[in-house]
Amino acid sequence: MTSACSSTLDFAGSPINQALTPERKIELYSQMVRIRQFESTSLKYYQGGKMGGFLHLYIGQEAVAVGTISLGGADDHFITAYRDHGHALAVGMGMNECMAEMYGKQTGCSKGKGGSMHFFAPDKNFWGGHGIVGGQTPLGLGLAYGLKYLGREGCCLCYLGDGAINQGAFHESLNIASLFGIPVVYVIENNGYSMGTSQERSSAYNGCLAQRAEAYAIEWDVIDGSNLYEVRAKTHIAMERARKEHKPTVLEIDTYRYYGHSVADSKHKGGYRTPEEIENYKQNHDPIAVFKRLLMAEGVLTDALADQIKAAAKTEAAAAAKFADESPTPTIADISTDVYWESDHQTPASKIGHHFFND
Amino acid sequence: MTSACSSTLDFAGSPINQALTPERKIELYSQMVRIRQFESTSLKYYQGGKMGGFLHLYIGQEAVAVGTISLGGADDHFITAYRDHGHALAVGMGMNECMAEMYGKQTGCSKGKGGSMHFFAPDKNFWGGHGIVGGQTPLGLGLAYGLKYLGREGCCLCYLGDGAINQGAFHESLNIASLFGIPVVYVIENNGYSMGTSQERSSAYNGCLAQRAEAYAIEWDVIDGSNLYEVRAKTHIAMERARKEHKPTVLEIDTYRYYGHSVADSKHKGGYRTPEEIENYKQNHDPIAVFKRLLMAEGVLTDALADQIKAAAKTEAAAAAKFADESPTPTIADISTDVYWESDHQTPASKIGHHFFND
Amino acid sequence: MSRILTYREALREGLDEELARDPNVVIMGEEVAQYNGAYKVTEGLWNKWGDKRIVDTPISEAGFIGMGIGASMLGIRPVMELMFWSFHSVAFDQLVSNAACVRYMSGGLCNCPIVVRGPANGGTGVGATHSHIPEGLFAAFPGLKVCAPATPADAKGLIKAAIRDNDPVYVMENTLLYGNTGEVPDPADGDFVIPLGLADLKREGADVSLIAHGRSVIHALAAAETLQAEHGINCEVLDLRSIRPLDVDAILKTVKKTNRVVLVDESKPFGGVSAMVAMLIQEHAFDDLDAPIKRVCSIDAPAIYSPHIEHEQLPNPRRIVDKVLTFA
Amino acid sequence: MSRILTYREALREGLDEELARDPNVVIMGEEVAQYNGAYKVTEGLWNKWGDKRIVDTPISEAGFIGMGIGASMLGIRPVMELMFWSFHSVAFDQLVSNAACVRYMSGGLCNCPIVVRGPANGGTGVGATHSHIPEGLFAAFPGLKVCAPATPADAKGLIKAAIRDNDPVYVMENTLLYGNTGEVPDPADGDFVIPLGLADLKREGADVSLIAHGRSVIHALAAAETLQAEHGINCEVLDLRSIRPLDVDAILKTVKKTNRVVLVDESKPFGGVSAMVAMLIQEHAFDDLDAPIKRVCSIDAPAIYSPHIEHEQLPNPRRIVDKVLTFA
Ligand SMILES: Cc1ncc(C[n+]2csc(CCOP(=O)(O)OP(=O)(O)O)c2C)c(N)n1
Ligand SMILES: Cc1ncc(C[n+]2csc(CCOP(=O)(O)OP(=O)(O)O)c2C)c(N)n1
Ligand SMILES: [Mg+2]
Ligand SMILES: [Mg+2]
Repeated sequence: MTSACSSTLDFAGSPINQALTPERKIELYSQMVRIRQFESTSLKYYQGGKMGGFLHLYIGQEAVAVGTISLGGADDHFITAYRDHGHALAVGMGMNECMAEMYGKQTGCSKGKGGSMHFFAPDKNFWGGHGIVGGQTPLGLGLAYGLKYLGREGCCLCYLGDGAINQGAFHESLNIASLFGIPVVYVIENNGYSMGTSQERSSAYNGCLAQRAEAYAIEWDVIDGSNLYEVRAKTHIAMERARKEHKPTVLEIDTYRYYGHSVADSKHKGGYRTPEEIENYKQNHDPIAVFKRLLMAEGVLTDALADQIKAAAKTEAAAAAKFADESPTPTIADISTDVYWESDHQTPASKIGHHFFND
Repeated sequence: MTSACSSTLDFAGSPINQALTPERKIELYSQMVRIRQFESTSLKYYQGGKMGGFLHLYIGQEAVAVGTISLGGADDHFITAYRDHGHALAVGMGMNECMAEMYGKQTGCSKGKGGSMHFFAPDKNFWGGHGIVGGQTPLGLGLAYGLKYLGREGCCLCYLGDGAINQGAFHESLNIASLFGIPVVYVIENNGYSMGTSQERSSAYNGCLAQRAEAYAIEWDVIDGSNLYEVRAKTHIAMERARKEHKPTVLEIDTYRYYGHSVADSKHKGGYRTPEEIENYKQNHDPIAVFKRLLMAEGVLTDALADQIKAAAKTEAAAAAKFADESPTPTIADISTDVYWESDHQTPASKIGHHFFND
Repeated sequence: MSRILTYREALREGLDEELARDPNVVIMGEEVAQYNGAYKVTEGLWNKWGDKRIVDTPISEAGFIGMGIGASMLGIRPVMELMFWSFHSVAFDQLVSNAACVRYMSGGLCNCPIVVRGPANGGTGVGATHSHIPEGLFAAFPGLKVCAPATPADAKGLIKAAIRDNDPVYVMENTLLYGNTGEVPDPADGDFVIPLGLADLKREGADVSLIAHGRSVIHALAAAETLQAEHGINCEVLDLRSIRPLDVDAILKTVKKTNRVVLVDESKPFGGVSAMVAMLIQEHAFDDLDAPIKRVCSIDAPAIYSPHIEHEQLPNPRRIVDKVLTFA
Repeated sequence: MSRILTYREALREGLDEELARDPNVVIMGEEVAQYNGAYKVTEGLWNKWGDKRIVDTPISEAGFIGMGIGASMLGIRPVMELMFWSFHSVAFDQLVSNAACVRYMSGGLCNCPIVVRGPANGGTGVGATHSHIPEGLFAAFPGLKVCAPATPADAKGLIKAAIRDNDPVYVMENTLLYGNTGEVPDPADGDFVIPLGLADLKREGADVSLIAHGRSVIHALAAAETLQAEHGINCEVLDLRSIRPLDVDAILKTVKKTNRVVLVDESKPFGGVSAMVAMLIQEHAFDDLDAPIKRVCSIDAPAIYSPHIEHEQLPNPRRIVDKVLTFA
């Protein structure tokens, strides 16, 4: 969905995009393709009974994670909700540990303890993967607070859905972010729906969702999420505002999910969304197709290379599924680790008193 | 404090004030005086050790409760925070049951179970008295929802402080109020401080606090709380919008408290507020003095009558203190009533299984 | 005459009957109306009852549960769905400060006839934050009532009792039971309500008492069969059904009969419902116990995701059998 | 050498020492800086340490506690004041889903070295919503640690241990103890830290064990004196100090010595810390008990306001004496 607020400037020409080498552009394109292939493969094996719980696919939204995260430097951090596979791969997590996590294996990024909604890679500045709607928004504030406290010139990108904006904790976070001058950028990934509820049925607002930021004297912008260049150009401004001026921003990135809320959502096609609406997005706003057209026009990408990238991603995802399948499952003993740092590290503190109460 | 947003129209001439008879004007004046005398008396006996817990005085803010509540009809309801004595008297509660409540006596409005922060009179459409900051805001939404559900043409006035606007539950309530078309009027009693924190140190905002309503496409207004006519004129518009159109409003009423946050607050004078600031308000914005001047100019009130009203209020408050003092204290058995409706009414349901677990 | 219904259908039938009975009953929650409910408990109700009675809310649990509580003070009887009971964490103030205390703080002037319902269990591969087990947590607050049905009939009977009750009642359902089937009396045979506070002896036995609630009852029954068949141990299974009010008499009765107790409770072992039941038994039936009361709870860690292992963290028939055998 | 300090001063000294020791320790909360704290625990710290280390927050508990948790993952060590622990209700998700679960759900990749502290008690005439007693509630969540000091020395030693601990620690103080005085070791004599998980035998005795924590310890000690003087009953008083980790060995040791137990616990009786302690005792010291474990808890209702009666709802020396005498 493109928003009325969003314009059609030449984002490819903005300095931050001009600075991209052809190699880097291909890399960004590849990342989007890898996310999509990873997820298609996940879907296949989810349906094959290899995973538990929910599977929230990111397909259709790839330019948001890839575009925004591509702007991250050493001191920029990321945190998101449960629809986290795209962000995880975009920060550089491997398909193996991600797939293995969904398979609930010891080799998973969270040792099979978190599952699809809870991917983490602090070494890559990625702090999850959070299942409680809106719950990540004060945490993202805290990461950004920490950066400022430590005197690092960085920011935190904190993602949330269009439905999540109605959680109180988000508003508390916005007030504090503005009041304290916290370098956090809230990215509303507006895919138009929270489960089966359209944006109109869940939120009251003026103009657009991001405009709620005005209530807290916070800058905001709306972005067409099908265009990776636009995502980068506008997000860069917000990130610089955070890093240099310690000022927060709320960005609303209009996007779309092709699949249901989770795989269990059978009503997403023909129920609360028309097949035409879905088809229109796929045909006219698909972020991978849009970027492909741009890169082909630039002479950076060819059909052959695109096919090769896709095939490689598919192979990589299949290999990840194999890796996950062959990995060992957690043991009963594993249930009891990672509860307390002190216990895991067998510190003196961990040896005083009972920490666990199993009969 | 008068806000920049607030203008100086002739509110006395607005129809809702024109409709006031001289008797009714005297009654409103008397109500403000009664609140102030009630509270002065409370302070005296609080300091005399007659009460427990906190005492949050309303003195300085009287025109807010009296002005807004004077507009209430049979189907209009009220709910507020812990600074609730003014609202309680304004809805028509007696000084006796209010004073006795603070004394922790059986004859208190809440049988001595709630205390100063928890006055209730559902028979007068007054639903408390709530101690958790912001906690009353979804409840007020619910009262208004209930009115609409039951098909009654009424609204709920829900009061909160300038510090309370930063509780998430309030924002959730605003979104729902706008989305569902709920006849609730949120009244921010902006006395400039939340405990020792000034408005500027607790809230980020554009223009004024009430303007946060725009984020939810809700109407808002700012009111000079020292002028009872203005309070009535502007609140009436909001209440009519709620009753007739089922639309919420956020009102910010600028006001001031003469005393500390609670009686325990020793820093309110010379700490976080200058003595000059306090003195200025008392001299130039005291709601009782302002209304007195207006009524004297109108020829409705004389100095003699004003003195008489004050003396009567003082006597009434002293009698209430005597009543409270002489009332019986709750017994140990009283601790265990009013927990469950079913138990209090000895229904069949209350006799099945253990409801209480005292050893 | 009774019919075979799923637990989900039984709940729905209970809701539907109460919607018909009392025009002030209103169902609200995320996706309960147009989407038919995340777990389809409310399927068809919006079609039948329309926008006024079946209300979709934004993802604002504090907001809409607080709204329901406020409305209940005026006489509305909201039945609010938490998509997962785990989301209690974002509406905790409403659940324990407003609902539990408003009657008391007003000296009995305010009533709060609400129901909050939804699934409250682990075992569905959704990780720690979605798998809290809050029966014991809420039962600890005087002013609240809590029940946890294990069968379709109990689900229907208890949801109806909850809706009619004039106090706040929190109904803890279980996603893993929604599809289970069982006999439910025919509405034609009369109004079917199971009072809160009444335990149900789901299996008679002489040797050991298994006391459980919710899905643990099903596990206890399975374990009892194994113990009978393979070890000749005859277990009695008491289903608490209601946690508060609690049928202390039924608990003491089975203890006096068997003199040996295993409590089965999906809660984490620090506290939970079972620590309280143990406290009551040792206090009131001290001399009837031949051995310490034992428990099968969840293994003491946040809920693990891995579908390969999560059922080992929870009580299950094998763990119950093993625990009973330690009496030998 | 030790000095006489108030409980409040002891806490403040502990905070001050840790602020000096580790530049990543930051104190935040409502009114903690410029106002010197609602209960003056942080008095003078803002003057000394300034805006960066002592941070006033808006009345947004979910927001600022979540912020502290996020910052802690990056290595900051926030010590967050809840003006009342009762306000946990508006930050419950942060307290039990983020802090308790983030380490687990990340397979050990995230650490959460936070402290949340503040008064957690009834008895101050502020009514039900401000008088929740949440020790047992939070101890029930694996991943969390909870302590409740009863004396100035314990307050200092435990707050310092809490700040150095790499896991989330919730320190439950008590407004009615802030002014109490007691000996606290001199900093010149070395770093004074009391490890979490270590109970303290506050009084030796032979006849009955009184097991308590927080202010109930003070009541237990007073009751013990009366019982000795007036009834010749010699009570042992064990102060748990830390609820999780819990010193189960010390509990069992005193039970084995006296064979009679009264648990004193300000919690409401359904659950609480004491139901868990009773469960552990009957499980691990079944044969050492000469009588059922008894409890003195708060009377089972929301907290009453009336200053004339509220101390009757709470454990107090008289109620403890009466309970001990029922053993006769
Ligand atoms: C507090 C809370 N309430 C409800 C849910 C259940 N839930 C999970 S995702 C979701 C919809 C969120 O929609 P949105 O924020 O738009 O994100 P999207 O799924 O579109 O990415 C809901 C209701 C939850 N996880 N947490
Ligand atoms: C959730 C919560 N946090 C903190 C408090 C403590 N507290 C009580 S009143 C108050 C200040 C509120 O200020 P404001 O909303 O401006 O109202 P005012 O006192 O000025 O009427 C605070 C921090 C509380 N009662 N509840
Ligand atoms: Mg969405
Ligand atoms: Mg204020």
